[in-house]
Amino acid sequence: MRVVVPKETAPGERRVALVPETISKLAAGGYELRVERDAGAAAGFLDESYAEAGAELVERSALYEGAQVVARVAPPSADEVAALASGTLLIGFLHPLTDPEGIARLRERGVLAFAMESIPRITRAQSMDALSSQATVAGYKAVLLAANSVQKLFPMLMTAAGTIAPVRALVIGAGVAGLQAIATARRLGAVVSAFDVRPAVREQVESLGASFLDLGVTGEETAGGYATELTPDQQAQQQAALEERIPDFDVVITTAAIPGRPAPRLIPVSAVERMRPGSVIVDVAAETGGNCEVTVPGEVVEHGGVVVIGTTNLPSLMAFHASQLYSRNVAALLQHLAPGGELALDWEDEITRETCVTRPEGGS
Amino acid sequence: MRVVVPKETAPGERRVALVPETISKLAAGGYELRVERDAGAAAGFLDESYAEAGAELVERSALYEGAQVVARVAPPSADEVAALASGTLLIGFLHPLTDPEGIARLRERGVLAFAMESIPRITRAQSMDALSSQATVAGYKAVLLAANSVQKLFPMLMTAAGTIAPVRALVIGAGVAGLQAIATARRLGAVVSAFDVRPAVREQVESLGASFLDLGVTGEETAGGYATELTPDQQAQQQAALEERIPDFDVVITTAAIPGRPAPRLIPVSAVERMRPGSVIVDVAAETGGNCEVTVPGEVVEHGGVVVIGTTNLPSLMAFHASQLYSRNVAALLQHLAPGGELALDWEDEITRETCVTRPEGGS
Amino acid sequence: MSDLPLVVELTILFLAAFLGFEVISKVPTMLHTPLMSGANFIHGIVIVGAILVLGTADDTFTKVVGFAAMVLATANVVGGWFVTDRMLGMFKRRPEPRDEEKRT
Amino acid sequence: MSDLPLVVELTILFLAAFLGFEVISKVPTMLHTPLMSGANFIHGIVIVGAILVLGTADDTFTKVVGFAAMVLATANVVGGWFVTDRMLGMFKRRPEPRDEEKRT
Amino acid sequence: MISDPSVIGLLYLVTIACFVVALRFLSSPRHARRGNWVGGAGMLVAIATTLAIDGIGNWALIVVAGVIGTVVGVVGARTVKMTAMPQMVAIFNGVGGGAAALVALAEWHHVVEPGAEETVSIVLSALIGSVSFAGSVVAFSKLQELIHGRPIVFPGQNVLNLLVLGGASAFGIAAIAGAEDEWVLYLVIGLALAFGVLFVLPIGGADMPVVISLLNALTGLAASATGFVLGSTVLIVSGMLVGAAGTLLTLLMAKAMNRSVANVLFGAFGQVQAGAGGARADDGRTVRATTPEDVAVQLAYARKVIIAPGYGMAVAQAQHDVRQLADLLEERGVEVKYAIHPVAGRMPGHMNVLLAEANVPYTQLFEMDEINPEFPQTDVVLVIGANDVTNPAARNDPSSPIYGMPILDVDKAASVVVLKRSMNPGFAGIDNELYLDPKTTMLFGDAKDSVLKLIAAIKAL
Amino acid sequence: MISDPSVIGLLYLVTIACFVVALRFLSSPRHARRGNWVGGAGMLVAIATTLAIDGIGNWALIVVAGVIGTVVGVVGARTVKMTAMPQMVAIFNGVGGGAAALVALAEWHHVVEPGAEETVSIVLSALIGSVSFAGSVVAFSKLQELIHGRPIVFPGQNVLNLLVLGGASAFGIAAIAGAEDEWVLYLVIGLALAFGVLFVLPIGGADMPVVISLLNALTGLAASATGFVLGSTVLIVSGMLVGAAGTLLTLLMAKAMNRSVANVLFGAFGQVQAGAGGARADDGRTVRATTPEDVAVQLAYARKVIIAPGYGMAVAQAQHDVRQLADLLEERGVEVKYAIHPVAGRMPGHMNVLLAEANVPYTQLFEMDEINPEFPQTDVVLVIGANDVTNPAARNDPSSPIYGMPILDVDKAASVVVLKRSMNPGFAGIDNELYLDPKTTMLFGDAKDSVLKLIAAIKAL
Ligand SMILES: NC(=O)c1ccc[n+]([C@@H]2O[C@H](COP(=O)([O-])OP(=O)(O)OC[C@H]3O[C@@H](n4cnc5c(N)ncnc54)[C@H](OP(=O)(O)O)[C@@H]3O)[C@@H](O)[C@H]2O)c1
Ligand SMILES: NC(=O)c1ccc[n+]([C@@H]2O[C@H](COP(=O)([O-])OP(=O)(O)OC[C@H]3O[C@@H](n4cnc5c(N)ncnc54)[C@H](OP(=O)(O)O)[C@@H]3O)[C@@H](O)[C@H]2O)c1
Ligand SMILES: NC(=O)c1ccc[n+]([C@@H]2O[C@H](COP(=O)([O-])OP(=O)(O)OC[C@H]3O[C@@H](n4cnc5c(N)ncnc54)[C@H](O)[C@@H]3O)[C@@H](O)[C@H]2O)c1
Ligand SMILES: NC(=O)c1ccc[n+]([C@@H]2O[C@H](COP(=O)([O-])OP(=O)(O)OC[C@H]3O[C@@H](n4cnc5c(N)ncnc54)[C@H](O)[C@@H]3O)[C@@H](O)[C@H]2O)c1
Repeated sequence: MRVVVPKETAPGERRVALVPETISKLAAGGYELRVERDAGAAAGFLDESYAEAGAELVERSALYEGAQVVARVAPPSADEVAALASGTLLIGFLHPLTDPEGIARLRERGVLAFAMESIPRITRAQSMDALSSQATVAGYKAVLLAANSVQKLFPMLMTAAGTIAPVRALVIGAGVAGLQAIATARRLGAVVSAFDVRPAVREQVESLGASFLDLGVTGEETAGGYATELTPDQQAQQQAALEERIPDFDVVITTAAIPGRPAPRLIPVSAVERMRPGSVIVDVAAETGGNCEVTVPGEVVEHGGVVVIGTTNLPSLMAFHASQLYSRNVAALLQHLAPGGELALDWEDEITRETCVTRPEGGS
Repeated sequence: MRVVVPKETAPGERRVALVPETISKLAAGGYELRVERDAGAAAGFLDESYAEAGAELVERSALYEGAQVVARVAPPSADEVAALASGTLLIGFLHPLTDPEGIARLRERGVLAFAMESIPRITRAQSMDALSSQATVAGYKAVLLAANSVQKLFPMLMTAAGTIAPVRALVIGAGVAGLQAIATARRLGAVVSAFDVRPAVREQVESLGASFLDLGVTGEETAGGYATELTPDQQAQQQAALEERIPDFDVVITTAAIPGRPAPRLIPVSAVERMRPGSVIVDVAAETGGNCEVTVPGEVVEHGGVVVIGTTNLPSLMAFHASQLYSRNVAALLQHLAPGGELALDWEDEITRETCVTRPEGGS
Repeated sequence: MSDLPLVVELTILFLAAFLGFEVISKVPTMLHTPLMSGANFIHGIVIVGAILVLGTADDTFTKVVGFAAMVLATANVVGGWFVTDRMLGMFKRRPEPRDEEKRT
Repeated sequence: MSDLPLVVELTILFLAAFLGFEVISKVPTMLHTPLMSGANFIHGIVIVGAILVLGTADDTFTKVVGFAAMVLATANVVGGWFVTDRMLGMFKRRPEPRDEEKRT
Repeated sequence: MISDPSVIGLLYLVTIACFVVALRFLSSPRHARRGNWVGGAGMLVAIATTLAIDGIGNWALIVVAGVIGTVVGVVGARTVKMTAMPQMVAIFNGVGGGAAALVALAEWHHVVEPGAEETVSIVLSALIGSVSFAGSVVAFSKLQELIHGRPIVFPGQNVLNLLVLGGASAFGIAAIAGAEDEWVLYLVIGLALAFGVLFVLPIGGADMPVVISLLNALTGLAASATGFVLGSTVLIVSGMLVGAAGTLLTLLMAKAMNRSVANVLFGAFGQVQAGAGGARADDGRTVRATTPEDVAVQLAYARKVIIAPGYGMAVAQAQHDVRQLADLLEERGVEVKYAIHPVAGRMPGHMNVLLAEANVPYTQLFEMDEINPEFPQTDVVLVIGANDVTNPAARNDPSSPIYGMPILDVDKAASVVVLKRSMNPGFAGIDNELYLDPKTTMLFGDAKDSVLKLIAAIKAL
Repeated sequence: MISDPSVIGLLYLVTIACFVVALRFLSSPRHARRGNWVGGAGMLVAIATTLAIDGIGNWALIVVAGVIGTVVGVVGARTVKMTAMPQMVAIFNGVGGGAAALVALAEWHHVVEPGAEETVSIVLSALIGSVSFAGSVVAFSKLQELIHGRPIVFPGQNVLNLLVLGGASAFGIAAIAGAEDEWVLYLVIGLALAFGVLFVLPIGGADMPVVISLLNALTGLAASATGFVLGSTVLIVSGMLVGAAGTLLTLLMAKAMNRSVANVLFGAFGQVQAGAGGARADDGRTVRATTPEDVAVQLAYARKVIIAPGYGMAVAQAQHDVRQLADLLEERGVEVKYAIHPVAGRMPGHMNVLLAEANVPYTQLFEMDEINPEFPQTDVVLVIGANDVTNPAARNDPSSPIYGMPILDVDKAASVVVLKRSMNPGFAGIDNELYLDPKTTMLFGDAKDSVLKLIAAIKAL
């Protein structure tokens, strides 16, 4: 079974779908691997390492020849889709809920496409859960961005020139990324509070040594562990409570998200304006519109002395480790769908069924 | 006694010499304070806060009128010097060892100038020791820059998508900045080694939970606690040993310095080339030429996939806390030189004597 | 048969009682059962009484009763000791880990 | 004068010795001196001997010796007790901290 | 033949010394075994001395009785399974009580004109010895499942027991008061036997150890009383040592079960309650709760311990204490490793964050795949607030929602100790059959508390 | 008037029980005081009983002697300063030994034909009592500075002591063997007195407590021997209790000083060595070393404790253990704060980094300026590896290189305990006069070890 790994073409995307370490495991397990030249360069993986691991390095032009599986990070461009043979197995982030066009294109082409974001959050699928692995990186990176932008030191220091007070950080949305952000901010010495609408989160926040900020809003938790959207009333209440509390904080990191929906608006402009100049907001949800009204996705803006970081695709900024994690997720899914290099799709299986976004009409 | 605080004019300088908190203490202690408008804005201190603290806010044009004391961060420009009356007391970083021209200018003008970098490192002067306070900030910031540039996560994480190995960091030169860098990198979860030529440092490194990397070179320690320059032989030996060990590390932070001398060259180009792509060197000594041959002061360069950060004036990037600490140092010196607002110079006193770089010919 | 003043016997009794308390006051839970078993063995000392009775018995009744007492007391002593010993088998000191092992 | 078999006295002696060891085996260092002083008081029990000697003395020599013994023994008892008591004065239990105090 | 009472007394003093030392040693894990040997030596001295006393005869009877007793003792003690040890203690205790009662009976018959001291002692010895004998036999039968292990209760039990005991005491007092007819003592013995049976019947199998310990103390007292009858210091002292030690031990055992002695003895009156052993699975396997002291001994004498932390450690914020426990064990020469399951906790790397905070060196942390082959060579696994990640259902039970998840193979270790607060499930909401494994014991309580208790208990060893 | 020996015996048994309980209580900080009262009650029972025995006469003499003894005892015990307590213990111990010797002497004179048991007992009582008496008087004189506190040594001391003791023993054996002349016992007593003096003379003042404890045990033995002479169980038991407890206590005290008893007793022979109390300043003030157990009691019974960490805590990497100690104290209701000096350690914020790593909440950390006013209300300051930042020379001594540096005012607290490894100076290279302050005690050793020991000791309380 020939698996190909293209170099990512999306702007700013430094990750690569499979890293040499995974390649060598797959190569030993019945797969034939072709990697586009320079595919891992931006993440710090050299072509030599790929060759050593057992991949064949090819030019773009020859890449898709005889490809049975394509492993990617971002969705393929229209051109790329056109280059795929019908029935090709495609694995990657495909934005099934937010990019209907792209999906339609794949369907037309007869691609057998599996979206990494659709991996069900069940125990058995944890090793394929790319949303979690990339959110881990994003949560960590968000804190670094904040620490680098804020004019203050995170930890408390008592020195001969007086005492530096610790930074007070607030993490809103304590899912995977939020929890990692809490942990990282605490590591750096900040005093961390966190908030989430799911009631189970309080204990998790405290299990990291942070304190839970009660904004008086509690939402529902779906079977998959996700939050549901708040009612407009609740949303207003949350905004008001936040506006009240937000001036206490030097750093705010927001990660609130509802799958398939635009990010909830949590921080109104008025709240930003109440913050001290020099404070920082990192909006990890920028990609889906942002949790803060001031956020401009992909940009860093200043509003009344407050820096609002809307940088998207944070995992790509830590491409080495992000790729490493993603690569293991992809390999786990591949081995599930085609163990030992033989396609064996079981549509009864929850993972296969839920992750598949398009399949050839008369396909397996 | 009228003390004035100008807005810093040096490029990239965000700090301010006195912050509102210190201003209010001085104002209560017999000083009259004048602060240039917007002087603290870049560091996050608003004009209103200054006004509240008891300072008079003035335009640049009126600033030096009747000024008896000028408190600055960076050395004054030639224009500014010209605006000072003879006998004015000037406090700031004045680069006495490396900027003979600037000092000459002050001497000609008859300024009574005290250089913050010349504060003797004696116990009693610790509260004035701005080199230490700013080095603390620089050491912390250096780690953040490194963490932000490296493609890896600092801490070890064991996740469903495999284990992320911790970053291995090396700190060369474990003075004030170096120790802070060690502490910060350890906080973030890196495995830290450190090296210094002064023998007393090993215990200090270990007291932070890091390990000492023995490069087989030991230098002398002066009475002031500083290192002396190595012999050319020793230097070569150190370079060779480093070249051997450096490929083990993902992050290297160098802070080695000899007062009044260009920074020792520790990392030759050949060593940089042996590092893995994606690794990062932060050269805190860039200002005095850098510890790494690849360093370009003030710039971030890439050499064979290795990022070498030569950003100068790191404390200015954390202007809020850096200013706060510096401000207390300045105030402590001011109160030493002119307690209660009355100039009382005691040339027998070690601090006064050693810190003064120029004084009016026939002066006090 | 007693030839000591009662009060001396009481003194001895009191000292023994206090000593019995003190001597085991720091026993870890793990040893509760073995200690109970060991104490059980020790009260087998009643065998001394059985020997005295049986050894000096002259009528049949006393012989029969003494014989029974002797059997029971011996079973207490012997069984009690072996049960305790088996229980304590698991407290054999484990060998000191060798240095190489510790390092790997 | 002794009217007990020596071996009984030895048994008692042995039990007392063992008990003496066991009973103080967990004393914290802080109490070493007070405990020493308390034990010092207890051996003042030799006063019983002094009373017996003096109370039954009939010749002058015994009276003199007994008198001296009585004086010394009484001093041991009385002085020993008061010294111990003063030393232990510092172990008065401190009052429980009040809740408000703890919180501030 | 010894006839000098001083020599006899001195030899008996050796016995007493041996017994005191034996008890002392038996209460320390390091010397326990030696303690039993010292006690044995003391016993041999006592027996040899007694046999050598001038005037002892009936040698044939003595030898035959001794041989029978020895055979019974050796065979009983040797052939029984380790798990049946408690009932062996019970029965050997019972025969001791019986022997004391019989000696008293013989003396009653024998002594021509007993003084008050003798009569009191004889009555006490007969009474206590009989209660101990009958009670022990019932305890034995229950544990050996000759009769049902569950508490046997019936209305009026209380009153009946009191009546029987009262009767025994009344006749005893009559005997002391001068009723010299033999049957008075028979009545005392008969009623005491009945009381022994009645007294133990209502007590459940799980509480038996406490009861056996109490009966053991009673036998000691009976032996001591026999000593008064015979004027034998060695009996007085040895019996009393056991009486006192046994009483304290009874209190300690009840305390270790978090019960009072009264609750153990009389708990069943009025109301049948669940065994203290804890929850019971449908198939009869039970969850076994343990105490910090027991776990401490297990850990301290282990060669290799693996710590498997989970979300519960995070909730309890026990990481610093866990590290301290590990350090303590390492100091004692135990090899300690941490097994980190990839999804332990509630976020990727949750355990890493916490253990790094507690300064656990990275080199002690092992990923699941690395550590799983090591469990079979591990003496004790300490599961600290982990649940799902140790659930064998993930391997065995295709219908389980976690089927297919790789888990830490803690069940392959020699023994497993689980620290959690209750039998509640973890994230996945499913039961964990690991807890029913006979190798597993549960240390219930907040993980931080439990770990602190473990540290204290190990230090006290 | 009592004549029934059983009643007397029972009353004495009460005394014995009281003494046992007294010793037990005296070894627990919580009950110590009650222990002394129980002991006192027992003593009263014994005295009253003895006075009531049939045949006791010479009332006038008894009363006069009793009054004299009481006055001496009360006045001595009441008027002496707290710091002079040890010498009071010594002298009251000595008189007890003297009493025992005198009783023996009286019996020697009195008993017409003493048996072997009596003679042995009399000789032992006289010998031991005399040694104890003379030794105690010397110990008292040394401590009271009636004679010089330093070890008094001279060549041949060893040989002389052996000769004297040998002589005393030889005459004792002679007495036992049948030399019934009175002077034999006088010789024994005389030589024993001489030995007592010689034995204590070479021992330095700092070691005196161990010696006094040994003499105390000896007096117990003398009393016990007197018991054999008089056939008095209460004397035998009480004396032996003290003999055994005193012996163990002597061992424990020596151990607490990190010395062996032999080293204490014979250390001075051959070589004059420095007092064990530690370094001695020129002006006679000494550094006092302490033990973890003592500090534990101080801490556990304190109301407010401030921890002042320094570079030594960092070097020892003791931060986790320090936090644990603080937690432990807080659990016991002690208020604990950390005093962070701005330049403690070797880099700005050094203590913050470490304490944050150990998860000490920021709210427990106090800057120097905040905490300095709190020291006067603080019971104990625990200085953990800090030196320069606590050096009062910075305030008092203009010639000191650190003069003018603001310091933590730990010397204003009620007591200060310093944890460091030696008397070595810190960064500034200067001596710290805090260590000579009478309020200060030093707990020498690696900070981590010491803190761990403190934790264990507090838990054991
Ligand atoms: N790591 C991740 O990224 C991630 C993310 C989401 C979900 N998950 C899921 O989370 C689970 C993790 O497994 P796990 O074994 O770590 O945790 P778990 O299965 O959730 O079990 C935790 C156990 O800890 C006990 N506990 C809670 N608080 C405690 C306390 N204070 N003291 C002592 N025990 C306490 C609880 O029992 P008691 O209540 O009886 O004390 C509970 O059974 C897996 O099912 C995994 O799929 C993981
Ligand atoms: N904070 C800063 O920025 C900075 C920078 C440079 C210099 N300094 C200077 O450093 C000093 C700091 O004062 P400090 O009180 O923290 O430290 P210090 O005065 O240097 O004293 C530290 C003490 O800790 C003891 N110690 C070392 N290792 C130990 C161990 N393992 N266990 C127990 N004790 C140990 C040492 O005594 P033993 O050897 O007897 O154990 C030493 O006396 C000041 O003089 C300050 O001026 C500070
Ligand atoms: N079973 C598994 O294997 C598994 C694996 C990974 C994650 N999960 C669960 O899934 C959960 C969600 O993970 P995620 O990080 O991908 O979620 P997400 O990215 O969809 O959302 C991030 C967080 O935002 C919160 N949020 C939504 N609306 C909010 C609002 N208005 N205000 C504040 N917070 C709001 C959500 O509750 C969530 O915690 C996790 O917490 C975890 O428990 C389970
Ligand atoms: N007494 C006080 O109050 C006080 C206050 C602050 C600092 N100090 C002392 O001064 C020392 C120096 O402080 P600093 O940070 O300002 O020093 P610095 O900035 O001059 O130098 C930084 C470090 O580089 C090291 N270095 C020099 N050449 C090197 C080489 N070839 N290789 C490796 N390392 C080399 C030096 O040893 C020093 O540790 C501190 O360590 C501290 O002990 C004392």
